[in-house]
Amino acid sequence: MLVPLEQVGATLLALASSGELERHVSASLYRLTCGFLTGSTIGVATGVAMALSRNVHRLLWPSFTCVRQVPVIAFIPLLILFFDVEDSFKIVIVAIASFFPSALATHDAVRDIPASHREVARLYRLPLASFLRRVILPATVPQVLTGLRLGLTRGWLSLVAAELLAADSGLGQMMEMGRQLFQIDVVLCGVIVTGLIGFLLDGSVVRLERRLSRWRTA
Amino acid sequence: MTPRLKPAALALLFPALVLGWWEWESRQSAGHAYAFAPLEQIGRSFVDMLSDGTLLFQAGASLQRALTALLIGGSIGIAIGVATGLSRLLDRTATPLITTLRQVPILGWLPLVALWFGNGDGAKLLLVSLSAFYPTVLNTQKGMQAIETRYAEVGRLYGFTRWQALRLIAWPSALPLIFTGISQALAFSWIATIGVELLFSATAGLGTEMMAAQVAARTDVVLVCVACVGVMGFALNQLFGLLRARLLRWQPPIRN
Amino acid sequence: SPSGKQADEKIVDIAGIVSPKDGKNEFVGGIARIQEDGWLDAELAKKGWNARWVPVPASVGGPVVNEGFAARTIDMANYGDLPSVIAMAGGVDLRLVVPSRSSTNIYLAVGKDSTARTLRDLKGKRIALHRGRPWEAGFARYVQSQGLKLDDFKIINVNAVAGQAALTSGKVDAIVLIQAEAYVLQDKGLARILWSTANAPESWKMVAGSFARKEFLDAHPDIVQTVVTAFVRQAYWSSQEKNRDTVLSWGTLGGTPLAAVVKDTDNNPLPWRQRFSPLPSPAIQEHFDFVSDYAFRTGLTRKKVDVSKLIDRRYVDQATKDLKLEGWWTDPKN
Amino acid sequence: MSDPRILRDPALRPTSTGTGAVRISGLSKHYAIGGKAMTVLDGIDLAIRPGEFVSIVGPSGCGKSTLLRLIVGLDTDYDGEIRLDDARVAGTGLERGLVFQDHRLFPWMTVAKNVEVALLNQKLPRERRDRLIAEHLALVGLADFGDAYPYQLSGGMAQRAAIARALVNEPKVLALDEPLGALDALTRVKVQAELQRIWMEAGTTMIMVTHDVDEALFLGDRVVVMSSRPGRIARIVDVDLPHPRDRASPLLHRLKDEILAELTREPREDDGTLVSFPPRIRN
Amino acid sequence: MSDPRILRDPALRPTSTGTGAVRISGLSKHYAIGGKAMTVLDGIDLAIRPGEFVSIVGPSGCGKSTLLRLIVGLDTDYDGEIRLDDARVAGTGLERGLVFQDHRLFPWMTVAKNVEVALLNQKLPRERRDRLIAEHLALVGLADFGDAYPYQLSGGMAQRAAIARALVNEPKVLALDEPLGALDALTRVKVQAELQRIWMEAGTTMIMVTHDVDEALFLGDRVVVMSSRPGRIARIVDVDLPHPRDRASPLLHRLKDEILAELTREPREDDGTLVSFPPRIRN
Ligand SMILES: Nc1ncnc2c1ncn2[C@@H]1O[C@H](COP(=O)(O)OP(=O)(O)OP(=O)(O)O)[C@@H](O)[C@H]1O
Ligand SMILES: Nc1ncnc2c1ncn2[C@@H]1O[C@H](COP(=O)(O)OP(=O)(O)OP(=O)(O)O)[C@@H](O)[C@H]1O
Ligand SMILES: [Mg+2]
Ligand SMILES: [Mg+2]
Repeated sequence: MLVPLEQVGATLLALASSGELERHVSASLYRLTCGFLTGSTIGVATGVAMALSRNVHRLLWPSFTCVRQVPVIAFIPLLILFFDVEDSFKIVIVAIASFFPSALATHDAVRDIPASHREVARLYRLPLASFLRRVILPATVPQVLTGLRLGLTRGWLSLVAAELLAADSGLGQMMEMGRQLFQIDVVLCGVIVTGLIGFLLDGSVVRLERRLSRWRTA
Repeated sequence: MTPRLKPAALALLFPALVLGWWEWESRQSAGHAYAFAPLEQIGRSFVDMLSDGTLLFQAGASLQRALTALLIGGSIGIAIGVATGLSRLLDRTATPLITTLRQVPILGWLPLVALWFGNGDGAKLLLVSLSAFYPTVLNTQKGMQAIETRYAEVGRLYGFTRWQALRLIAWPSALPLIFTGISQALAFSWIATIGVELLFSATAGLGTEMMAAQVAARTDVVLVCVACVGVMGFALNQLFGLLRARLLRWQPPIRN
Repeated sequence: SPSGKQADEKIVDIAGIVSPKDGKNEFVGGIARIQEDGWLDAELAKKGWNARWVPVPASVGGPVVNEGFAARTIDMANYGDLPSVIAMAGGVDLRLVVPSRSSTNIYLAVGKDSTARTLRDLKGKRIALHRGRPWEAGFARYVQSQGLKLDDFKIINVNAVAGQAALTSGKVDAIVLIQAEAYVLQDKGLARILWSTANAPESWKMVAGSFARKEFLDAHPDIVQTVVTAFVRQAYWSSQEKNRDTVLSWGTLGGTPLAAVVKDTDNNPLPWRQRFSPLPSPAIQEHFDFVSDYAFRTGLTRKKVDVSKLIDRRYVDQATKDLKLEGWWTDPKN
Repeated sequence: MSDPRILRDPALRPTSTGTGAVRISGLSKHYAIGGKAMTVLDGIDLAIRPGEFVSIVGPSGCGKSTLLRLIVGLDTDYDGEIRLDDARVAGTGLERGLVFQDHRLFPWMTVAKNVEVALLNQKLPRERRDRLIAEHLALVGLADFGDAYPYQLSGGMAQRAAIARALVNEPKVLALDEPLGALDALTRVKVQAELQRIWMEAGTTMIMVTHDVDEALFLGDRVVVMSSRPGRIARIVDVDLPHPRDRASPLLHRLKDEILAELTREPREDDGTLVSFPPRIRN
Repeated sequence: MSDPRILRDPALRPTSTGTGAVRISGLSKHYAIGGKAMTVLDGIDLAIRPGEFVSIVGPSGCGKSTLLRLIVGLDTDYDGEIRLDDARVAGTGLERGLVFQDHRLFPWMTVAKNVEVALLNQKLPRERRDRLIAEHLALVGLADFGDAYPYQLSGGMAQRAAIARALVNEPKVLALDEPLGALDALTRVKVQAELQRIWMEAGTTMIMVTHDVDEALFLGDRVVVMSSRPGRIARIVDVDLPHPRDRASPLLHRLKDEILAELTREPREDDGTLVSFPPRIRN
């Protein structure tokens, strides 16, 4: 059973012209942007720290590996205690969700930098900032960006899940209400719009990557 | 402190701090106790759930689902990643589609999958596999695209067939990234397992248990489940790390 | 549909809400006893049929059942009122073949430190309410009766779990809940019940019952009849005073304390036996009329669902006759 | 087989029999660095007889490696023509081998597996293949290191492993890009002798880039001297001596002085630095 | 500054002034290959005076690179002791530099940026830094290639860029691992002269591994001859000649013969192959 495409089109048009779509999209994007920026920044920093410092690794790695397996939804009751139900709580959820993939990918990328490159940096005792900017960053660009892309996806997913639990707006809420109200065309509109937004977001990450890895031959 | 003890002590420091904070919070007020179940109560629930078999049963069910899906989604992800990493044509055609679909939350698929495939185990497996698929496909693609020209040239020199180039150059050089992908997928499939258990019709699984406990405001049970999910994920990761070290023994050991 | 059954398969799929217990999911509302009892299986077997029970968690009961109905993977289901109206609005024709008068209470609870005494005191305050769920209609009716509108409050759309957390942490001022949940909160000293449907007209309460897919019903009326008879047998068993404690204990599935269950169950003016009556009361029809109207008015459904033919009592009547239970329940019609 | 010493005397050797003739005519190659086009090779003409040993010497950056890459077909973007036995070179082929300047062992394979790489596309029985690998590892003194990974090798050992890989499948034409650069004097002399032995026995056409003029003269039938800015053939020196040669031969000494003189004719700036060495970038 | 020729006469030079003394005592190093332990360096004792130029020669795989890595502190897992000016070496330090055997330029940086890497840890004004980089690129003949990426360089150019990087921050002790291996004869002579000039002017202690015995003798105050299986110091040859030297000096020729004789004393198998070169793996 499938909803006829023209009905999906009509619904999409109706949602768009009534301004409802815009309301949902902008609410979601706002939460996503804030959450993702926070989560991935902290994630990348943590990933680098765990890969570079043996003590940080010892301190965080076991907890990190445990906690990153746990669905964010499990933290919701805790988060509601500390954050406002409206926006900040969802932003925190997105941040947590995008933190883990970014941190893991960064950690692995930094760890996999060939020993020969690290040795040069050690030899010249590069200050941490230069080391990060001139060695770690370029050597890990593709992998870290892959991690960020996954983080974005997971943040997006969790946002939708959070919006399902608590929201008046947002694409997740729109889709969830579509499901509750058995309006599959609305769900499909959500699928199309989220896919499209994701595609555009992802495309910008890919373009960024191309810019940052010009040195690669072939 | 002996040098041997130090790593273990450091590893435990963080959890210990969290636990301490937890206990303190749980004593703040009844409202806090609602979210921060006292440690002692969590412990008791843990013992109960362990002794009546709940925990093992539910965890087993989830584990089986997650791993099956990891196997399915992961291998398809690697296969497609390899294919798109190697063929520019495939990359141009398939990647945008994958990227677009990747952004649609499971929740979006849920009604459609339910309508098309029903609410059974198959549908659940499909969605979890999908979540394991994305990280592997992405990382594999990246790995395949990062093949160094220097090595590709050696393959050309010795007249490697496409298959040989794939097996002997592209695959091993992409392997570290593929491992990263699988390890991401491991977490994703765990999370998705819990997610679908929660959003689909009920079957055994930690997700179901967790949701039910949440509905019944049994924060202690939720936390036992959370801890169980975390620890199992950790254990899987460790196992996986051993495999990785074995397959990547050509890399010089990392000295910090 | 790929995983739907083959046309020649003689299986009736019946969905029911489940709660976990001892590591397994258990059906609520007596289905577990029907399974245990074995009568239904035996009767179906005589006709060469089988019953397949589809477990559905409470949190997603409505959508999952509706999707199953639409995909023809579910033939009959025990679930709530608003979702069935939504299903019909979506083009799935249903019949309520076993109504139940053991209707569900709706509660409005405020934080323990709240000074609010009446709904008016909450004007402009934040109320946690999961939109699109069955209890929305009942609560809306209450609000309406007080001369207010939902817009007079700041409605925070969260599910019950998140809502309870929000209430205990003071992030919302009040919450709309159903069944024993409100008493659980109140007994823990986290909330105070401000209002409930305890003393409200019967038609305000939530209604659950057994629904059958019209298509299936037309194709296999005899099978539906057998299932209905099993449900009526079950209702008869439950309605006996000697089984009261067992029935109450079903409410504690999923860990709800018995005390809270008892308090919620006591909020019913009907005598114990009548609560299980499968005979449709005018209140039920009135309830569905309101729900259908409310759903359309608030945009939950795109068209107004005609619920005048929803209730089909023929099967229940046949069952009471077959089971020789005429007169056990007073027929509200009379 | 007749006395290789006689066979290898260029004067006595028939030039048209056998295969492995390389004919380069009017070859030019350009690169772009930062948007600026740079001519690396300019009008190279060179005819190499089957089974000949040609040494190439020239200043750093004059295009020697580039020339070898073009000959083996790794790079097909050039002007002019390269022919192998009259067929135009249009890609790599198993009949042409190359020892890279950097060893290019696959880091994920053991040394033995790295050598096996060159044999993968020949249908050989497993035992024969294994024997060939073992023999060639022994030949370069790595018999004990078949199971080591490249990161566990010293620089010279890695280079020797790369030589084993290039020799094991006996190409008709073998290009060697400073193959002995990282070897100590003694090992070098030994590997030179081995190279020469294989060359004489298998009749391989060899083209070797080296910085060691002695080595170029000791091994080469001819020595091609290149100049840079852009890379051109400055001179071709015939070494009319039978193989194996006596390193102390006065002819070799004379030729060495000639070649060094040719190499130092390189224009240079007055400030004493080396700015003039690499080819200049032209806009 | 007084006449460097006199200053550099080892007999005249005061040994205790200045800094950059390296004292190695009882140094041993083990590696594991495939689970088997292998002794790479065994009981190395060597005291290097501040400002001395020590050349190291030895067969491939005897542990020369390993020794340099230990001296600069890249590897701290060894037995015995290494002291720099009486402080125990416990890691890398800017006062010790190294030119790696493989060039190790960062592929994502231009040549100029690669050289800048060595200066990042020093607070220098930007103009001064840029000037230093430009000077050192010119020194090694890469003035025009500051903006090129490593893959755009020839092998010798990459090696020269690595030398520029090692020289630019003027370490007290500079270890060089076959720095001139990929350079043609002429460039080599020029870079040798530059190295010598810098050494004489800056008073750097230099430790250079080379396979060219002539080079070792031309530059070194002393030449350390190593033997393999396991790596040991076979002999230390003093070169009692002031700098810069005359390559044709009879003393150098005599010493060269001595060193070559020492190097060829290496035990060898009878089958003519080189199996005995690398250290044997011991269980
Ligand atoms: N991929 C490339 N892109 C741009 N320029 C290149 C590239 N490869 C080589 N070059 C340039 O081509 C010129 C010749 O390089 P080549 O490697 O052939 O020199 P070479 O004679 O082998 O030198 P060496 O003896 O130092 O190895 C150099 O100036 C180099 O900068
Ligand atoms: N990371 C490592 N793991 C195991 N063995 C190693 C490692 N690095 C070097 N070796 C071994 O140590 C020995 C000495 O290596 P080293 O690189 O010091 O030799 P070398 O004297 O510099 O030789 P060359 O002149 O060929 O560069 C070699 O036998 C090599 O196999
Ligand atoms: Mg070259
Ligand atoms: Mg070395």
